[in-house]
Amino acid sequence: MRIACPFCGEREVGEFSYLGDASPKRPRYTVDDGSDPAALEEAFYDYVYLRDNVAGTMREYWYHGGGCRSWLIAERDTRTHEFKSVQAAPGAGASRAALPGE
Amino acid sequence: MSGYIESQPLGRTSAKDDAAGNTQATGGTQSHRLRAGGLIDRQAPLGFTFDGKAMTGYAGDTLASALVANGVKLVARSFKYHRPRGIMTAGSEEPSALVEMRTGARREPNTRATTQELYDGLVANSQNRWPSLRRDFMAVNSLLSPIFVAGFYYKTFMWPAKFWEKIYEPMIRRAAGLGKSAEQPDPDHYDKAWAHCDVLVVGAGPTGLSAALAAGRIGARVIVVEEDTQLGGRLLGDGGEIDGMQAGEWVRRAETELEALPNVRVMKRTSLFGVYDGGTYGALERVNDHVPVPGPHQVRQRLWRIIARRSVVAAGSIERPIVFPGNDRPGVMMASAVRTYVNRFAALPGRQVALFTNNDDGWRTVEAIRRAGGEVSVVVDSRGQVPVEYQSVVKASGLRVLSGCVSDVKGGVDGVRGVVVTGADGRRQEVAADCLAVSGGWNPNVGLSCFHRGRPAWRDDIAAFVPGDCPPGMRMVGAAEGTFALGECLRDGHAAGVSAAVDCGFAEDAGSAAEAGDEGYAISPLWQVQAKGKAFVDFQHDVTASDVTLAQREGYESVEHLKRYTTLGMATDQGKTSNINGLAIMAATTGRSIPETGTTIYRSPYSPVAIGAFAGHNRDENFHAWRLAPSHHWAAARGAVFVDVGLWKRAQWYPQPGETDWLQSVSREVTTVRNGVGFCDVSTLGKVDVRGADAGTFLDRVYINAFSSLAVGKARYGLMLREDGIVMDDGTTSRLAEDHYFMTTTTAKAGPVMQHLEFCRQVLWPELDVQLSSATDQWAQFSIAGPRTRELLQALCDPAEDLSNEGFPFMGAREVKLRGGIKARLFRISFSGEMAFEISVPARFGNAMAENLMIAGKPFGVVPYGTEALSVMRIEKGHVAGPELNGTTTADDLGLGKMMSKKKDFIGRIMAGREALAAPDRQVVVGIKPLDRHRRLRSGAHVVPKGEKPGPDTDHGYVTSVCFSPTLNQWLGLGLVTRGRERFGEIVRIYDPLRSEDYEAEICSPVFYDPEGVRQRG
Amino acid sequence: MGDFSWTSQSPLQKALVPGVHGAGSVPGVELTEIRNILLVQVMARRGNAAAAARIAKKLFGIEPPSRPGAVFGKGVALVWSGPDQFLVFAPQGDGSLMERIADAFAGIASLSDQSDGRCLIRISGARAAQAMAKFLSLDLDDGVFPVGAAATTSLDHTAINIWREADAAGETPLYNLAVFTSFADSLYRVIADSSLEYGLRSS
Amino acid sequence: MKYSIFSLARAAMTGHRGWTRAWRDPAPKSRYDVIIIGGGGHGLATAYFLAREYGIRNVAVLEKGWIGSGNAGRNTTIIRSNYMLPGNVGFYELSMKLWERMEQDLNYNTMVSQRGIINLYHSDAQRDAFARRGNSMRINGIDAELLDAEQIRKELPFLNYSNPRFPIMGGLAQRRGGTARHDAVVWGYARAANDFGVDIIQNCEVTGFQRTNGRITGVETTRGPIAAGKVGMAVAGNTSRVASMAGLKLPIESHVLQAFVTEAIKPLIPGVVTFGAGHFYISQSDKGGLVFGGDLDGYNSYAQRGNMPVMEDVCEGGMAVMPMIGRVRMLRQWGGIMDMSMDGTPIIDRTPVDGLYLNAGWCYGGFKATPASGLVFAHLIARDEPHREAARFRLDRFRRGAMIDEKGQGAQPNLH
Repeated sequence: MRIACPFCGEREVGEFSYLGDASPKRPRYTVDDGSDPAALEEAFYDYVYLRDNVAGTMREYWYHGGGCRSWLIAERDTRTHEFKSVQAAPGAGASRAALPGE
Repeated sequence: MSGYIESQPLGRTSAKDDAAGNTQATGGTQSHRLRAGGLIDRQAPLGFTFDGKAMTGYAGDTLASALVANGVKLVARSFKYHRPRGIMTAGSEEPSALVEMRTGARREPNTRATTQELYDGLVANSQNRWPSLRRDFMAVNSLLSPIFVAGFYYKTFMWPAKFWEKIYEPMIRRAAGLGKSAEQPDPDHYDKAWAHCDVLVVGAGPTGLSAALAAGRIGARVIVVEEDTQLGGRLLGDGGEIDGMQAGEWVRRAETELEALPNVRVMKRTSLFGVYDGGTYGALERVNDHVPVPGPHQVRQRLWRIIARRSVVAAGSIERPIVFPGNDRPGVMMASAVRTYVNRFAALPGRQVALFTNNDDGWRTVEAIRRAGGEVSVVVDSRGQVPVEYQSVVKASGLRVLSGCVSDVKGGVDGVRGVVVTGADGRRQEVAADCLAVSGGWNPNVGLSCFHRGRPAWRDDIAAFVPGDCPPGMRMVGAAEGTFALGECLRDGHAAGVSAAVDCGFAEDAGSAAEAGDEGYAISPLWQVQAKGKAFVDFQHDVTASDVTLAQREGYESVEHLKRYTTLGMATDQGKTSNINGLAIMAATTGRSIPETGTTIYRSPYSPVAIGAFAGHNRDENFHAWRLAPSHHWAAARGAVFVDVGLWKRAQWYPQPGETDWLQSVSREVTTVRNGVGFCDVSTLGKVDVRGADAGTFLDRVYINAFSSLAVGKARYGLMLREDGIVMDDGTTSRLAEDHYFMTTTTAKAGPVMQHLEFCRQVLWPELDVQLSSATDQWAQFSIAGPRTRELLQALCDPAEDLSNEGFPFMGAREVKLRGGIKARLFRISFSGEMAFEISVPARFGNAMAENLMIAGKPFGVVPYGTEALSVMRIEKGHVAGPELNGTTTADDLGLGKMMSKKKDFIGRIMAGREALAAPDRQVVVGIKPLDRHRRLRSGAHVVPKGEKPGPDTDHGYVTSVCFSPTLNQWLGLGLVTRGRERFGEIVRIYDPLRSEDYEAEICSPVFYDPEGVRQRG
Repeated sequence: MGDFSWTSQSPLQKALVPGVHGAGSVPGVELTEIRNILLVQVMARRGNAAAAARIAKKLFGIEPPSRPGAVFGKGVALVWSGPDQFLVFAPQGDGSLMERIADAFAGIASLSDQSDGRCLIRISGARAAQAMAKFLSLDLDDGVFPVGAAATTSLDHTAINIWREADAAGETPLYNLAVFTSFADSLYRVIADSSLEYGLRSS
Repeated sequence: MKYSIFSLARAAMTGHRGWTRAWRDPAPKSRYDVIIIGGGGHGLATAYFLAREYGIRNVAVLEKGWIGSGNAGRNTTIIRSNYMLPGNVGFYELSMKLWERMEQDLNYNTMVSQRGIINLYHSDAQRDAFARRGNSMRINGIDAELLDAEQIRKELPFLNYSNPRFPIMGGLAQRRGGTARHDAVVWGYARAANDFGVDIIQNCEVTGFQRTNGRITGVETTRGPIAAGKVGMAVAGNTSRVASMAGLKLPIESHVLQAFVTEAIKPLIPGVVTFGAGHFYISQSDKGGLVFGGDLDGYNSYAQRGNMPVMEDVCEGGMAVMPMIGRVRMLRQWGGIMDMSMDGTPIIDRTPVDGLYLNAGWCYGGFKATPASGLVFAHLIARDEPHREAARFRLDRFRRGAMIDEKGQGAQPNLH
């Protein structure tokens, strides 16, 4: 399997490590912002544990740790292993992130 | 060698060569070697032995062709019935002629005689027989064959139950298997390499060569892989005419042109075995299998990962057998193989050859045999009429032609004696023959197109499967795609080469394809001859036509069930010659069509690959890379005992003269530190530079405790959780400047923590200005511990440095100057619980620092200590480490719950609050003291309440870490125990049935030594 | 007590045995350890990539690479090591260069001194690329990896930096490999073993 | 027809024409009391136990392809009960006990072979972890032995004892561990369930669920709708796909695990051996092939095939611990879709959807669990309460923080 790192170009899968589904977003909160603790726990439960696990195109995290140490967000078909797109995580490099994190 | 000129194709031989005496007795033992012709070098005779019998062959021979030339018919025994078997094919699809190559540590089972190049001194033996190939006792299985049908073992060997492991199975295991593997480590070397190209051409027959020439001429980077030792493919066996010249001449010119192109690389002796994602292809190069032993610094085989943007697969096709009784006798050979042995190897498989065919192509064999001086005793064509272009030949030569089928083969271990022909009219007659050439038509080699689970498509006109959807970037051409006319193959190959190159951005300008005739190929399929007797479908696994129908009868109808129930196609040839016949018979039995019946999944490797090749250099001590600490060589010189910790080699302890066991050494190291001073290389700890305006905020979010509030010049212990609330790692982090923190992690988690931090930085909080870099290898870091640490350091540091409690308080961190002018980072932190510092200097000074610490500490009796002493002291202090941070413990389990900040979000905070993680009955860290203080405590022993019977409900935890504390003169341990903190003082049972131990111990606070922490502040 | 001596060590002190090894009389691969180097990782602060590049230009007289590649100036090379990151590679010298770099980039880029964190192995020779094909998955074809090319990749599952310099004498290609110091002993073994069949001269 | 040497001999006289189908090929009825989705080992075993233990015989097993076409036919056939944590220990031992009487229960030779399994250790830390595990086993009445290097050398003389990296220090042995013939397990349960009247329906893919005010009342299939009192899912590998038809989102990912077999050779490796310092485990089949495997490829996949890096990684492990297999050739490689749960432990529970029952999350441990999985799942479906030995395999354990995490890797499936 080969992954086209947007910075380094196409590389062996062995240079990357995999984290999984990039769709769940870490809930944002500040302590004592009045949000219901149970709801917050539920939201984190979803984030940490529940997965769509699609048979088809999936948005997922890869880390080019054996290369430029950038976190990447790829779209890949889990039935064929074909990559549709590979993008850098918002915070890769030094550009000021327009949007907040994933 | 000018083999081609001599080994002419159909009907071009001179009267002289036609003399019946063409085969010669000279050339040593080679009774069936032709006097002239073939791509062999008669000037280079080679000696070899088979089953101890000395024979000779020539350079250019395979083991199989040499055996044919020596008139050897019986080569092997089959897997199940131990039937005598000979050589069936001349290629890598060979199901029968498997031998044990070489001896001793290089013994190699199941090698195909048909692909093994002959070399001088080659030693081969037959396998799966006892005591000898001719007289094999296991042939008794053949008598039991009425019972040993497909799946018989599922129906029996069940009573009495205990007999299975003791009697039945050992019996079966001994009988099963083919050759014997070596029992010593493989002495040969292997390596692996990468190659990159625009166009990968698989197979160098006419189609592949045509494709390679086209793509190469346009300028594409081309790699051609060919499993054979020579280019040419079927041309080597069948000759022919291309661009008005001998096929051999055309091949030679093509090879010369390809070699001249700098952008083309031709790899012979290289088999493509797999197709993987992203245009990755696996290939095996047999670098030195054609010599007795690889030369110095040479590898036996090399595994290639070829990265290609496009591939043109011209893998050719395989001639298929026909299923009829006796079709497995030694001397029954595929017609194309007969032609290959005659034309390429100048070896005559039989002097009196019968031919059984259902298609025109088989007829080419007639001329090959006759030209070689052999007699064609009969041609049996199931179609009932002679193909037009052969009618003149038949008339002229009075060739005996029968319309019908071969319904039995006479013969035994010595091979074929005759064939029984049943005519269309049902009349049976026997015809003498010492070899039967069979042609059931051609199966395109679709395998590679199916390795991404694609399914092939059926074509009625050629009665064969052709490639369906290919993997991305792959195109199948030529015979592999069902095109059999030479001219068409050349044109298709050319076109495929051009379009592949054009896909890679090259201009279309490759001239035109070579030209040759377009003789058609007509077949009317015949799969099975209905007649009495064992008719084999899978030759190696002894699967017969009746096994297939039995499977159907019992409901194992799906082709996958058929395969798994009868083992059809599961032999070392993966059914290359048997699968299609098997499912054709299944189709006939069920009344479904062949495409409806479908094929099994094709699985790589296309041809088997040695495990050693997949490992390459990474075996034995090179299995994984190793990491050495900066003072490694210094420690080694002092006789330190090392241990593998992850990839690191770490000094465990430093034995001294007179010490008889590790415990003595470790206790001495501990005692010296507790009473004087010692040092330990702790450079293996992960070190991360965390820089940037928001570094503090960033650390607040990854640690459970606060770091933005940490003053510059201070260090703090930090704990980080996984997002699921479980402890991930701990360490000390210092603030060296407003915008610069220096983090340390555990040795084991350095990598994962770095990855996690980058995730937080790049994915979770890109708005923060933080930069991370690993400094683990930059620094040689030593822990210096013991009451006299300060004195040692004063000797080492510039006199101007104030190391007093006031000038350098506990948890202080700053840069200092050392005598001799270099700078170091000094941290006043303690893992041992003693007055201690950690000092870092650039890694290049690792050995020097160790030396200097010895010098500076000499007056105070300094010793180096290893990881064992380190561990003893941390246990005495109740500091948690790996065994407690086991991936299932929470901060509170470790007694660190109070560190969790209530004021901020941090990784893991919310999930850590889940009910079961906050439950009062969790197992928490405690201290454990055996009542008998000299009773050795062992990690992994379990904790059971006193007086209770050990069982699931009384299993209250286990011992995580132990040590003998020379300080307290007793064995100590840490453990994870249910409600442990409420149970200090309780006497429990330490239960260790694995080591037959069972004794009592007291649960206590995990901090055994200096609980107030006076010493480290002193 | 007098001063202490601080002799520096090489991580290859055991692994690299100077001399000619392996097959043949004419070594196809040359391995040289480059000692006493200055290697600084420069990571632009958020929003300061351009500013960092300007400072580099001012300091070294060359633009740092914005994509994988190596730029060579007077006695210094700037080597791409990640998005908005580059390595400054120069002789160790008297340490004053490091101070100049630190002052120049203060507040604009974060620095990480890797002079001791990496071991620099130089590979050249007619068969160098063939040997490297055994331990690097990169396409080293001249058209793909010409002089001035650079990459961060893996060697035996370990991250390394590689960049290609002007060809050595005899037009044989010349590559620099910066490997982690603690791995150097192990990775040198891989590199040397891969070279033996072509003949190896090490120094 | 009863299978035995006698029936076999009798059949031989008539050229084996007397044998009948091992299981019927019925058309689906319009309604069943229980429908099991998935004709793998677990599904068929569930149907068998529903009929045998709980008297529920109006049962259909629906299989989208041919029975055993999923992980039942793609594993490395290892059976063992060397687990450590409460919830796992008892369950896998129940399974082991059922393996030990399987041939007699099913009258089908599934070749259960208790040649033993040895997990090698290479460090003190590993030894301690194995000691903890082995003691857990013994406390639960399961056989376990901690062997030192010398004992290992006696039993497995062919291992590489001169390797300076990760030297072999000993191993944890379970003598009752071993292997079984995976396809035979599928066919044996199919035949036995069939004899109880269970309908085994192949080439029948479930395409949706029928629901009446929330409750599952049947399934839509490629062979038409079928009504059911209760529906059980045993479709490991495709759990998320099927569950999503019922609107469920689960703590499961699908990953590919590769396995490999070599050409057949004469007996070389007695039992099952696992390498503790790398990803490699191996055994030898009765046919003679070395069956071996290692780690997951590591990325979500439904492709049922893997890539080269893992093949290399596994063979490197093999050549580190037993370099005498270097010249033995790999014959076939294949990949199974693992139902990876978030703690490495299965889920056997009711679902939030009334009438729908879940048997999932087997990770790479499904084969050894086959008999017990069938029994406890049948119990759950029949009694609407978890079987005693599966009481902790609850779906809500992640929500509650009651994970059963033998490896301590947390919510990252590709690390389990």
